[in-house]
Amino acid sequence: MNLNIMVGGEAGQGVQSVGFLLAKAFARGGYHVFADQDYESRVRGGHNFYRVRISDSKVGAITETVDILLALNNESISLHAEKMTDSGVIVFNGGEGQEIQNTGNLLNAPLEALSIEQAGSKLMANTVAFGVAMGLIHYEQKIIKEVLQEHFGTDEIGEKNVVAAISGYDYAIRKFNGEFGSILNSIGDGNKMLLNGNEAIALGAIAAGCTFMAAYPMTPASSIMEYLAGKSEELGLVVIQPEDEISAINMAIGAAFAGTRAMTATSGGGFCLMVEGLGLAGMTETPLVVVDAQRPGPAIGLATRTEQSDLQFAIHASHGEFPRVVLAPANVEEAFWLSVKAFNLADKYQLPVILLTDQHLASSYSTVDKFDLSQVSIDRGLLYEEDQATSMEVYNQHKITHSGISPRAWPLPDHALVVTDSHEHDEEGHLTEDANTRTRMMLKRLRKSESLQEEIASPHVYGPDKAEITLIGWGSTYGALRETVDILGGRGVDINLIHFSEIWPFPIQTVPELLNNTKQSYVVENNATGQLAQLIRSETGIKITSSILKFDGRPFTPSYIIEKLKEEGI
Amino acid sequence: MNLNIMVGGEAGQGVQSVGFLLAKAFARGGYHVFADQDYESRVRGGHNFYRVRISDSKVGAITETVDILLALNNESISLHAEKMTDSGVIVFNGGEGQEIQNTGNLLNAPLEALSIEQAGSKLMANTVAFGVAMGLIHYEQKIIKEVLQEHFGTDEIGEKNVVAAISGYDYAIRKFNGEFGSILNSIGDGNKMLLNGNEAIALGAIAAGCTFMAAYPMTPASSIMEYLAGKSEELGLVVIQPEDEISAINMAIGAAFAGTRAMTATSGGGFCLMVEGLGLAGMTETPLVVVDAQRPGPAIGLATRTEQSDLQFAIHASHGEFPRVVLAPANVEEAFWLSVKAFNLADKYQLPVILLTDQHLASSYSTVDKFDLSQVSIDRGLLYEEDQATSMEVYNQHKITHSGISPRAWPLPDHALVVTDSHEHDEEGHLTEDANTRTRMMLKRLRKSESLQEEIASPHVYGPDKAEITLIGWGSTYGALRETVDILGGRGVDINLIHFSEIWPFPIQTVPELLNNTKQSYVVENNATGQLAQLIRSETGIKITSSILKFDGRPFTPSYIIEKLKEEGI
Amino acid sequence: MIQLADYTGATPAWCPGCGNFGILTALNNALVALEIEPNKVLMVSGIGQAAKLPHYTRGNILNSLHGRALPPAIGAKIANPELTVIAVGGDGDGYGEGANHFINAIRRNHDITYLVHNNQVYGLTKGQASPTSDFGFITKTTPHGADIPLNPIALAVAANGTFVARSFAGDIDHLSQLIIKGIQHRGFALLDILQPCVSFNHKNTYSWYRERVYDLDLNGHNPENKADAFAKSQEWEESIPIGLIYREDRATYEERLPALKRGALVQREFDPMHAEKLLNRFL
Amino acid sequence: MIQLADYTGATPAWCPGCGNFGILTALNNALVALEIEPNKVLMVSGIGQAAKLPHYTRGNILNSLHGRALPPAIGAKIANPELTVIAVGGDGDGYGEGANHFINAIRRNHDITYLVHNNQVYGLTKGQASPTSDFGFITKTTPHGADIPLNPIALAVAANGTFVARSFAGDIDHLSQLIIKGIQHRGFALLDILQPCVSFNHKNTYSWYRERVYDLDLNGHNPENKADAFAKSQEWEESIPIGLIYREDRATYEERLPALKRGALVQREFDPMHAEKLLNRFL
Ligand SMILES: Cc1ncc(C[n+]2csc(CCOP(=O)(O)OP(=O)(O)O)c2C)c(N)n1
Ligand SMILES: Cc1ncc(C[n+]2csc(CCOP(=O)(O)OP(=O)(O)O)c2C)c(N)n1
Ligand code: SF4
Ligand code: SF4
Ligand SMILES: [Mg+2]
Ligand SMILES: [Mg+2]
Repeated sequence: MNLNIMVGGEAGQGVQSVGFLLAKAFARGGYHVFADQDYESRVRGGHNFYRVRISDSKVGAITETVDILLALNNESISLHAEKMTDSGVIVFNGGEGQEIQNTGNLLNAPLEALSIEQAGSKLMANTVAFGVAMGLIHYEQKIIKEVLQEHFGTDEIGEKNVVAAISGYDYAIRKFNGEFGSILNSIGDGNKMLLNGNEAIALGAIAAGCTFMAAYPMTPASSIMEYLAGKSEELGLVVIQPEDEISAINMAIGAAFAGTRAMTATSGGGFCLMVEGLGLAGMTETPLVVVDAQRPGPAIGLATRTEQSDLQFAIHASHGEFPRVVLAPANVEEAFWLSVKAFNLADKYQLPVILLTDQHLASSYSTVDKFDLSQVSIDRGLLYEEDQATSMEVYNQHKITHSGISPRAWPLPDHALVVTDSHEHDEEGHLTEDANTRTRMMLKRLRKSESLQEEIASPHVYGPDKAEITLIGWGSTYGALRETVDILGGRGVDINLIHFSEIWPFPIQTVPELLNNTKQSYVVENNATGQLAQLIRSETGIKITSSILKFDGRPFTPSYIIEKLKEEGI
Repeated sequence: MNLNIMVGGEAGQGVQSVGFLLAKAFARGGYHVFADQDYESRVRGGHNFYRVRISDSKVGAITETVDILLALNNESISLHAEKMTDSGVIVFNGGEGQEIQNTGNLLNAPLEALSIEQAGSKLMANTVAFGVAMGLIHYEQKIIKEVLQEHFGTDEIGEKNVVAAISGYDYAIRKFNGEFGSILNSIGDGNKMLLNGNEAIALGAIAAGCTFMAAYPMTPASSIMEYLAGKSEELGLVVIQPEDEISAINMAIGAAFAGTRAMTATSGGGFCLMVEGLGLAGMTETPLVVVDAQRPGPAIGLATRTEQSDLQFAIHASHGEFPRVVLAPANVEEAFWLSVKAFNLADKYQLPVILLTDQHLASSYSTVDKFDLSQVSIDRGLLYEEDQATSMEVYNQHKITHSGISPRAWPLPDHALVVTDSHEHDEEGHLTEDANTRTRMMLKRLRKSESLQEEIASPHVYGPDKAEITLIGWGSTYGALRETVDILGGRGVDINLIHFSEIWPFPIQTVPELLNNTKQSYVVENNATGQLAQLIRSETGIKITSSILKFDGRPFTPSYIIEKLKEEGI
Repeated sequence: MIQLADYTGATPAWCPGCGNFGILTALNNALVALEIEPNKVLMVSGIGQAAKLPHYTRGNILNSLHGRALPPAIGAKIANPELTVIAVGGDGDGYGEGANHFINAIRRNHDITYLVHNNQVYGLTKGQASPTSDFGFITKTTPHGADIPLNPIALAVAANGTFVARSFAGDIDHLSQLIIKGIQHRGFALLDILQPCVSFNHKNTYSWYRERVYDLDLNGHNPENKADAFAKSQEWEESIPIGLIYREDRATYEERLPALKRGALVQREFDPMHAEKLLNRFL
Repeated sequence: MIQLADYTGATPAWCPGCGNFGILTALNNALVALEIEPNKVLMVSGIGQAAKLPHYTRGNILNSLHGRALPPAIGAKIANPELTVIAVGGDGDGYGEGANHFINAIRRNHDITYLVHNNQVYGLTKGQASPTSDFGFITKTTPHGADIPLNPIALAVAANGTFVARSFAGDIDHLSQLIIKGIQHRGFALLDILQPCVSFNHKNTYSWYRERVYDLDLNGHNPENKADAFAKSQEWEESIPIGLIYREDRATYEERLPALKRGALVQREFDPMHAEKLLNRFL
C-alpha cells in the first residue's frame, strides 16, 4: 500500500505546515512515512511543494507520482498535474469565478472561503486543505484533532485550526464525486518517531552529551542549531551564534579543548570558512564534530536544494596532513547513530569528525522506530590518570605512543597544565623547530588512522551478495537506491546495492573484495563528477565506468534511477 | 666543479645578506648558483643558515657537504662541522679568549674586531666574513666591490662594507695556512639572472600584465607582494594589503571581474580562508591567479619551512564542482613561465588557476638565463564583440557554448551590462532555480576542462625514456631529482625521472603510457602521505607502491634520495 | 535622458510589504536624478534578501558571497574608478559575516557607496538574530534574547568614516536624497537603512521606526563634529536620528594610489617588454 | 603562595630590547599579585611575536591560529567559567585578521582579559604595515605610506566595551596594575598595550611613546562617561592617554546564559537517557 500526497503553493501559504501535519497524522496512525520539501530561496511567493509518501512498509524515498495534490494555488496544478495517477485527485482552491469544474478527479474546494467562514480569517486555508485530504480518505478525526492540537496548541488558535480542518474534511466527504480508491484507517499504535535528518543529528548530539554548539545560520544546516538552541535552557547546553563560521569552529575547538563535547554545523560555503580551523583541530588533536549539510555549489549555488558534491573536499579540506573521519548517514536513523558515533570517535582519536549530510537528508521527514537510548554508549577515549593531582607540571598532551593516541586531559584547577599549539610541537605541546620531533609527531598523528580504520563499518550490501548489476552509492540516496533494488529485483533483474555511510578512513579491508565481486556496476551520485567513484579508484584502483549522476539540486527518486538504467538497456 | 659555502648564525647576524652576496658574486662571475635558506620563525636569535652551491654547470639543488663554513657564531660550528669536506675550511669569529686554534682547516678570523677596526662598528662582521670567503678562493675583488655597492649603495655605508670585506679578504690571504684547493676566477660574462621563485612569479605576473594584487602577508609567500608593491609606482600597478585573506581573494575577484589581470598569494593557512572565494571565481567564471606557497602543516606547522602537502587540497578546495588549473613550477625558470601561463589560462578559460609552490622554491635563489620576454604572449581569450556599443542591454556573460567558454566582457561605460552571480544563474547571469538551466550551466562550466586538458603539458621525462628505476616527482623537487638521476646514472644505474609541473587537469593523455613504461618506480614527495601517488592512482588506476617521503620541513637533497634508494638496495 | 524605465529589472522575490521595496525605489530615483546610465554603475552585493536588490534594478552586477559585498566592490573600483560602485547587503551580511571588511573599507576610505538594509534580523535564512537585533530580541537561535547589538553608526564614526548616514526605508524621499549625497561623496559613504522585515521582525516595524525617527537636518545637527556624531550614534530606543550624522573630507584610497595617476588599470596596454628593465636588475 | 618562579616558562625568542619583555613581566607580576595558580589560568593566543607569550610563562595554553585568539578563548570560558581566561595577540592578529571577533567579543561581553601587544607593525612576518600603523608609515607593503589607522580604543568604546584600557610596555607597574584590574573586571577587558618593536618600527619607539603617554589616573578622567572616553580615544600623535579609558557594569555573556546556572559544562554528567523525554516528543 502506497499513497502519495503533494502540497503545492507559494512560500508563505503554509505548504510546509500542511505537509508536516499530513506526515504526522499518518505516522500517528501507524504508517511509514517519508516526506521531502522542495522550496526556493525566498520567504514569500515562488513555488514550493511538499511530498508525503505513506506506506504500510518501510519507505526511504519519494516517488514522482501523486495521488492527492493539494494545490494551494493554481500554479501548482499546471506544474504538477502531469504527475497525477489515474485515480488521483487534485484539490484546488476554486471559489468564485474559478474555471476548472469540480468534475472527474478535480475537487474544487473553497479553501479560503471555508477558512473565513469557520475560523474568521483566510489564514487557515491550508489547514482546510489538510482536512480535505483527510476527508478524501476518511481518516480518523481523532488523530486529526490530536495532531492539530499538538502543532497549534489547545488554545483558541488550535481550536480554530481543528474547526477549519473538519470543515474541509466534511466538504470532501460531501462533495467529492470522483473515484478515489483509498480509504485509510490507522493501522497501529503510532509508536514511531517522525523526524528529519537535522533533528536526528541534534538528538544524537544530545544523547552523546554534547553541551556546546557554536554555529552560524546556513541552509540546510540551520535547524540543527535551532533545535539545540530551543532546548538549551531545558537541557543546560549552550548554543552560540557568533559573527561568522570562522568564529564558530574556533569557539567549538576552545570548548572541546576545555573538555566538553562540542560541535558546529554549516553548509559548503560556511564549511569553506572552517577549513583552517579543521586543521587546527587536526594539529592540536582536539576532538570536534563538524556537520556539513551539503547543497548545490559552487559558491551560493542553489541555496535550498540538495547535492552530494563536497565529498572530496571534506576528505582533503585544510592544508597539511592529519587524520580525520568522514561519515555520511544514509537516512534519519543513521543520522542519529552516526552523530553519536562521531562524538565517540572524535574523543577516542582526538581529531575532527565530519558528518556529511545534505539538504535531502537534513529536511526530509521519515518515520523510524524510537531510538533505543540504552544502546548509546559514551566513549571519551583514553584519559590521563594523574599521579599528582596538584602538580601544576605540564603533562604530555601529545605523548608519542604506539597507537598515536595520547592520554587526554583538559585544564582543571589543581590538575596538570595542558598545553597545545598550532605550530608543530613537542610532547608537552610547546612549539618546536626540530626536524626529528616534527617527523615523529606527524607519524604519531597519522598512526591514529590505523586503529581508526577498524572502527569504520563496511558499506551496506542490500539485495543478493552477488548480482549482475550493482548500484553503488553513499549518504542520503540510500532510500531511493534500496527501493530501486526492490522494484527491479521484483521484476526479475539480478541487482544489488553497495552503499557507503562511513567513508573516511576508507573501509579498505572490505571494499576491494566487495567490488571485485561485482559485474556491471553504476555509481549513483547527486553530483556531476562522480566523487565516490574517484575515491574508490584512488583507494582501490578499481574503476567504476558507469554512473548515474544528477546535479540539478533535486533528489533521486527510484523511478528516475530506473529510467536511467532502462536507457542503459536494463 | 662544485663549491659549497654555508653561512650560519643567529637571526639578526646578517646570515641572509652574506648568503645573498656570495650567490650574487658567483653569479656575476659566470657561475651557476643554487642557494637555499634555512631559518626559524623568529627575528633575532635561534639558528639560521644559508647554503650557496657554485658550479660551472647547471645546479638545481643543494648538497649536504660544505667546503667553506662561515660560522658567524660558535653554535654553527657544533651544528655543521660534521658536514665539512676533508679539505673544507671553517671560518669562525675567534677573537680573544677563543679556544679553537687557527690550525688545520679552521680559520680563526676576528670578524667583529676587523669590522670595528675598519668600519667603526661590529655591525659589518658578516661582510667581513663574506670577504674572508672570497679571499680563501682568491676571487676577483672587482666583482666583490661591484656586488657590495649594488647591495649597499655607493654612499658611505656601501664604502664601509667594501672596506670591511676587503679586510676579511686580506686576512684570509695572509692568515690561512691550511689546505684549500679551490682558487676561483670568474668564468663568463655573468649574464645570468639570480633570483628566487617568488621573484620569478612576480616578474611573470608583471610580464603577463597583471596590474592588481591583493594579499595578506604570510611566509613564504609575502615576498611576491613585497616585490610587486616595491614596483607599484614605477609600473603603475596596485598592491593592496587588506584586513585578511578573505578580503584579498575577493578583492582580486572584483578587480578581475572589472577587466584587469589580478592575483593573490598566500600559504596554506591563508589559502584555507580563500577557498570560498575560489568557488566564487569558479561559479562566476572570473579569471583569477592564486599562489599557494606551501609550508608544513597542518595549521601553523613550521612557518618558515618547506612541504608539498597541499596538492590534494588545491585540487579539491571549495565546495561544489568547477574546473580549475593547478600548476606546480619545478624551478625558478618555470616559476616565471608558469606564472605567465597561469594568467593566460585564467583568462582563456575564465576560471581560477592555482600556482602551487613551496618555501623551497619561493626562497631559494637560482641562476637562470635571462627570460626572453619576446616569447611571452598575452592571450586574453575569447572577447565579446559588441554590435551595439551603447546598447545597455545585458549581454550573456555566461552564454552556453560548445566549448563551455562564453565570449567575455567587463563593465565599461557605453558597453553592454555585465551581470554575474554566485547563485546558479542563467546565461545573462541572473539567479535561477530552474533545474534544467542548472544542469546545462554545470555542464557548460565543466566542459571547459576538455579543451583545457590540451593546454596541460606532459610531465618532464629526464634520463632515458625507459629505465629500470623511475623516480616520480612534482614541483620544487625537480632539481634534486634530476641530480639524483645524473649521479646514479653516472654510476651505471638505469634510472630516469618523470616530473609533473602541470598537474590539474591531470595530463591524462600522456601519463598512463609514460607510467606503463616504467618498471620499478618511486614517488618522491615532500609530504607524509604521497599525494601525487594518490592522484596518479585515482586518475589512471596505476598504483606506485614505493615512495620516498620527507616531511620534516627540510628540502630533499640528491644525497638524501640516493641514501634512501640505497636502503632499498639500489 | 535617463528614466526610471532604464532602471527596471526583474520582479522582486521579496515579501509583500517588505521595506526593501522602498529602498529599491529610492535607489532608482537617486540614479535617475543623478543622470547616471546603468552601464556606468556597478552594483556588488553579498547574500541575503537585501543582497538580491541588484537583480531588481539594472546595471553591471556582481552578486557575490555572504559577507563579501565590499571586497570585490573595492577591487573593481580600484580596477576601474570610472564606475559608480554601489555595494548592497543586509545587516547580517555587512555587520556580521563581513564586519571586518566594513571597518577597514571605512578607514581606507574607498570611493564606494554602501547601502545596508538593516532589518535587524536574518531574513533570507528565516529569522535568526542579527548583530543589530535589539537587546533581548527573541529568535530561534537566541531563545533567551539577543545580546547588546553592534552599533554600525558608532563603529563607522570610530573607524574614521568620512560619510556616515542613516535613513529609513519608509521615507523614500529622505533616503533617495541621502543616496544622492552618498554617491556624490568622495570616499566611503555608509548608508545604514532602517528596513522593516514584515515576516521576521515583529518588533522593529514600520510604526515602531516611524514613531522614533527624526530628521537631523531639521534639528541643527552639525555633521562635521565628531563628538556630536558619536553622541547621535548613541540614540536609539527612544528616538532615532536619521540623516547625515558625520562627514569629513579626506583623500580616498584611490586618490592616494600613485599607480592610478596614469589612468584606470583596466585600460592599460599589455606589453611584456615592460618587464625588461626589471629583469636587468637581477643580472 | 604563588611566586614569580611559578610563572617561569621557556626563554623568549624575542629580539633583545623588544617591548614584549615588559608585557611578560607585567603579566607575571599581575598573576602573582592576584595569587592565581597557573593551573587556574588558560592563555589562548593567536599567531605573531606577541602570541608566543604563553610559552614564556606558565599556565594552560592553547596557541591557536593567526587572528583567532578570541573564539577559542570564548569557547573555553563558556565550557569552564572557573578558568581565568587570558587572550593574547598582536595588533595584526587582533585588529587585522581577527577584528570581527574583537568587536563581537566586546559587545557580547565575554568574561575574558585580552592583551593586545600593539607594536603598530607585523613583527613576526618582518615588518609589513599593521591596521594600527600610523598614517604614512612606510613598509615593504605600503611603499606610499599606510592608511588612516584603525583606532582600537574608539572601536572598543563604540562596540559597547565594558573595560577599555591602554597601557605601555615601557611602564611595567602601570601595565601590571591595569592587568590586575582587567582580570578582576567582570566582562571583556581590553588592554591595548603600546609595545615598541625595535626591529621593524623605527617610528613608534620607546622614546616616542615615552614623550607622549600620560596617565589618565593623574588627569581626573572619568572612565564611566562614554563621551569622555570617546574623546580620549581621539588623542594620539601629540599626547597619548594611558590607563582605564572606559568602564561600565553589565552582565557578562556567561552570566546571561541560562545553561550555566547549573554549573560548568565541563563538569556535566553524561547520561544518554536524558534524551528520552525529547524522543517522546517526536512520537
Ligand atoms: C558563508 C555563508 N554563511 C551563511 C550563509 C547563509 N546566509 C545567507 S543569507 C544570510 C543572512 C541574511 O541576513 P542579512 O544579511 O541581514 O540579509 P536579509 O536577508 O535580512 O536581508 C545567511 C546567514 C551563506 N550564504 N554563506
Ligand atoms: C591565516 C594566516 N595569515 C597570515 C599568517 C602569517 N602571519 C603570522 S604572524 C602575522 C602578523 C603578525 O603581526 P602581529 O599580529 O601584529 O604580531 P607581532 O608579530 O607584531 O607581535 C602574520 C601575517 C598566518 N600565520 N596565518
Ligand atoms: S523576509 Fe523580511 S527582509 Fe526578507 S523579503 Fe520578507 S519582509 Fe523582506
Ligand atoms: S620583531 Fe619586533 S615585536 Fe618581534 S620580537 Fe623583535 S622587536 Fe619584538
Ligand atoms: Mg537582515
Ligand atoms: Mg604587531
